[in-house]
Amino acid sequence: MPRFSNMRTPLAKVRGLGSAHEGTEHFWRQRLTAVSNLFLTTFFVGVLLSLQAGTYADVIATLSHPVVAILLIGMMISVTLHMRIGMQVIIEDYVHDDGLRVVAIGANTFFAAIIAIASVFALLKIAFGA
Amino acid sequence: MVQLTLPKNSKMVEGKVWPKPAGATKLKEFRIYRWDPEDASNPRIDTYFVDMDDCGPMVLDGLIWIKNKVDPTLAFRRSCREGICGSCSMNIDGMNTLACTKGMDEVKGAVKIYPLPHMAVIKDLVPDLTTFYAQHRSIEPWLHTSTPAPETEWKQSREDREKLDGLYECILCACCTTSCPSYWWNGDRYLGPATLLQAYRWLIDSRDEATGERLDNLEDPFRLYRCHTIMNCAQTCPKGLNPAKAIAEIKKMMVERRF
Amino acid sequence: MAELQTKVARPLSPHLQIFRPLLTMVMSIVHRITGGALYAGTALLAWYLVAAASGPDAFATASWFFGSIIGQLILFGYTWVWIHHALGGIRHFIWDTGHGYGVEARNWLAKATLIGSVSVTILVWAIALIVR
Amino acid sequence: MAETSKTGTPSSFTVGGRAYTFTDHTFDVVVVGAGGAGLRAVVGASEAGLKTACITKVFPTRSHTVAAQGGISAALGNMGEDDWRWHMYDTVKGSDWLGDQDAIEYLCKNAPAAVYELEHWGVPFSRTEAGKIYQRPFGGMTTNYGEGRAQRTCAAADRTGHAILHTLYGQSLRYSAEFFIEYFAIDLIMEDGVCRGVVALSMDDGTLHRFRAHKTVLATGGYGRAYFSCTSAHTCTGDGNAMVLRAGLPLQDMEFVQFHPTGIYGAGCLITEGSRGEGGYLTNSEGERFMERYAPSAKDLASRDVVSRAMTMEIREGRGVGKAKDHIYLHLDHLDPKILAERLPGISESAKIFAGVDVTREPIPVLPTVHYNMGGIPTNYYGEVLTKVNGDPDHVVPGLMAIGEAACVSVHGANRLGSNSLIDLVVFGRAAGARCAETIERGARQADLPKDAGLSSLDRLDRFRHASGSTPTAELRLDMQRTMQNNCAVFRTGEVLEEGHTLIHKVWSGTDDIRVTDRSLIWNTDLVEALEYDNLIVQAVVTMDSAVNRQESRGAHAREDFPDRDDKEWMKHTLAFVDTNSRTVSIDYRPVHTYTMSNEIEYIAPKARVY
Repeated sequence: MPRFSNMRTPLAKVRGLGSAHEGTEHFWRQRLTAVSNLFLTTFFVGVLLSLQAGTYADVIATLSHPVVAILLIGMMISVTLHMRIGMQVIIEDYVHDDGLRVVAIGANTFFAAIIAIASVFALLKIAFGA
Repeated sequence: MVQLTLPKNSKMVEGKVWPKPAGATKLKEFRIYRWDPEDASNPRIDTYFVDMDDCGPMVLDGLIWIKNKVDPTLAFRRSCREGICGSCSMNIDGMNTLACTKGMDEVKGAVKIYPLPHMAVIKDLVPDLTTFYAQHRSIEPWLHTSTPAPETEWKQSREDREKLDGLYECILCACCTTSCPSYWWNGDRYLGPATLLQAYRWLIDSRDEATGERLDNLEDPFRLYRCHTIMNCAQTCPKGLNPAKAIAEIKKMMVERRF
Repeated sequence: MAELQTKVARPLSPHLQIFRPLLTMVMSIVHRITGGALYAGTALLAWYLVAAASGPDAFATASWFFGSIIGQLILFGYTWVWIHHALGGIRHFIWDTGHGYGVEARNWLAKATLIGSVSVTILVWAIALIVR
Repeated sequence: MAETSKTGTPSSFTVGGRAYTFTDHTFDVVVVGAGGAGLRAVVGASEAGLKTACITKVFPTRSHTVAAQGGISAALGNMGEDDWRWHMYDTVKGSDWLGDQDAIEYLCKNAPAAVYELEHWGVPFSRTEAGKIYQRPFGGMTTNYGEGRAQRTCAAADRTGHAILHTLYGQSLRYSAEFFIEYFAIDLIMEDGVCRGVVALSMDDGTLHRFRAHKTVLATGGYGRAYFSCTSAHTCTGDGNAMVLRAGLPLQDMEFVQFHPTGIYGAGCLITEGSRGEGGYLTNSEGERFMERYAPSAKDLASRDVVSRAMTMEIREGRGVGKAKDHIYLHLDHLDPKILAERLPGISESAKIFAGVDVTREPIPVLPTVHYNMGGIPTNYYGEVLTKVNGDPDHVVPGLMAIGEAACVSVHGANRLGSNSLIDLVVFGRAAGARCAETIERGARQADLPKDAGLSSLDRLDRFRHASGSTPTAELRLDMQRTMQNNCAVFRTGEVLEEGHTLIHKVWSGTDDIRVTDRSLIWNTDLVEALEYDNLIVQAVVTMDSAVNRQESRGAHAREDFPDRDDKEWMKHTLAFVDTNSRTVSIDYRPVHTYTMSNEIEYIAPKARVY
């Protein structure tokens, strides 16, 4: 959907609202979280593999171990940050209606936040042994 | 939302099958996108048969043969016929390329020809490139200097000059830009591979004194960061250039200047 | 250039319909789709953690689901999705450094990602079965 | 004719029962053509604050300047001692003394500044170790008035034209010049011998436009496509030359058509002279480096007319290569592949694509191919168009200028030296811009256009648009091209030319039977090709008739029946006028300027031309 009416000159359309002077922060954070995801999710899969035959008590015991808890909390923060940026890029690519795009990007943030808060809370609760 | 299918007025229908040339033994079938602006109907695919014994070896030769001998109304751009002017860019056999350097024998079966993808069509194989040119213009494609110019040339080392190789050869044919899905969906805001390659050509010219301002103007989620390294640009460039790599270098410069 | 004077709206030239599906383009689409799947899948991950935090009953329900055939299939698929996206990420790292852009390099990387993701997935599940 | 436009002239006309409406524009300067010369003039005029328009039938970077390969000459002295006077001597000798020496002095003296300017705008020239512009040897370029071999041709690998054109286009975007892209110029608007502007068709939407201007600058290039085999682009149809002829003005020295020695056999694509500058050489079927016989000192780097004639001679004497023994080999296979990759990457690619040859292993099959038109619109060195009125051979046509290959300044005379065309473009493009800045009062009011301004253009357009004869444009064009190729090529005799004269006039009268199939106006390339053919055929005719007329051999015009240069009789420019109604050509002459521009160099007197 063209952002500007057809009566504008081509250059006016292309210049648009100018440069946002941002995007590198996003790009860089995406890469940083990708690196941490790579290590942390691998660790998490290892944990899952070790726990697949375990009882509830085994699971709680493992997850409440400080090293495991810290790494998994880190993973959840890193993963949700990464996926929020990733989904925002997808929304920017495909949702062209200005209003709808703002709403979708907002919803994306909420979803990532809910996942992050729920998981981190659960991990803390297990770790502190409620 | 993004529209992955063609709008109603753009859907293609089967067109005319033109008669085979009399007495020809070696025929090549051409299936060509046609659209007449003075007619309200949808685009159609016309079928032609080219006499290979009476025609040069390139796809452009085939098109000219058709225009001269069969159907003079067929419209396409062409000029230098040696791959340097960038006029005859079109989609041939599924890839964007120059008709003048694409051999007919490189195409198996019928030669299918469409205008450059996801562009407004003016007529037949002629797309509207106005936005593309405006985008190129928007990066200010000239040398920016503030230091008073020397009486002779600006000095440039051979190493610095070598950095322009693989960039300055761009012929603005728009093959890469119109092969990029990211440009298809966001061509009004994303500058596209050709323009970004040109931007990088000026960014790394050792004589240019506006690198910072140039980077500032590119740092934008849409202008630059719509590039998702899909690589169609590099695959399709008829001059063998690599816009994807140039864009990666720009992103690197963006990150490097923060540290 | 003058603004459009024609009465008839110009058609849009065909794009996805006619462009040759190149390996690198397909891999880019797959990277995006796997990312989307991982995105949705984090809800399952959060459910698993919250269930564990909620107590044995909730955890038992979750464990039952993941142990079921459907659950196992989802986990298997998710493993591939995760590995594929991770390897795709590594491919992007290589590109971010300005390497791997040549014709051979980029096609090799695409194939390596695909072959790698399938074999690592099988490897992970083999380990899982052995450990179990 | 109810509507009256802002130019005070009716803007709607009915022609052939069909209504046409003009959109009117008023500019200080209108440049027609966006190649090297046109863009340089656009930059100059717009930089000076003049309201400038550029009308071009192709997007600027598609103009044929883009295909220039080897380089641009200027006595910078980056690769050894050099002097603009030596450059001038070479150019005069190259021109076979037909060039106007005041203009040649202007060209050579201003060349270094023009090249530095290009460099300052960003042209990616190849470099020396010291970081200066790299210069290579080229045909006919010597030091110390013919003694040594000069390295004078500034190069950006073998894509110099491309590098320059793209840079000029970028530069032209800096100022507020307005581009009218894919506008096909139809005819000049003339009023009492004054040029008032130009009429053009917008291909994009089929609208018609009248451009009114203080100065109309024609930078429309050459007409290589009048020939069957040429290095020129399909768009090189000399539209400006034809507009000038139709305006009753003359073209000068049209018999001088340069054949480039090394067009790829078959395809006609150019292989730069720079390839010989870098050490390439020609061989015949006996493997002999035959140029040593024809030009003992310059050898393969003799001037183009000499090399082309030598090659043709070898082929005629049965020493051509290939199945039909009809071409020659160009060897680069002895050169270091690294040098080839660095300095000649473009032609390596072209040879691969168009001849299937790997230049590091095999020779390239080549043939002399039509390349450049020394002739064109007569101008002075300011770029102002001249005609002969009441015996005054230097009468300036007010409001009209011409530059580049379209113009005949004349700095190339009877034969142009390689790399002198790019410098011609920028030096005289610059001169034209400066002349506009000097002579035009910014935004000064322009008189109303004549009441019927553009009507004749509409007539012509409508006639072709609805032409319903029985010969398609392509057929007429082919007849013309074959005739020119067969009867007006490297070797010319009175007999062949007379036959050509009859044949080409026959093709010309055949134009009445032309058939155009597409009746639309939007991007109607059938119509545009017909208009281009109509432009080409008048130029072909004056080329042939001027060639018949000139009974001597000079530069590119070599006649077997008059093998020698005849300075007594023929040291003069040919002027050819055309009456398009009666389809007749009349010939007149202008004296060659046998004086220089300043006291810095004396007139270089004619002598035998040996390389």
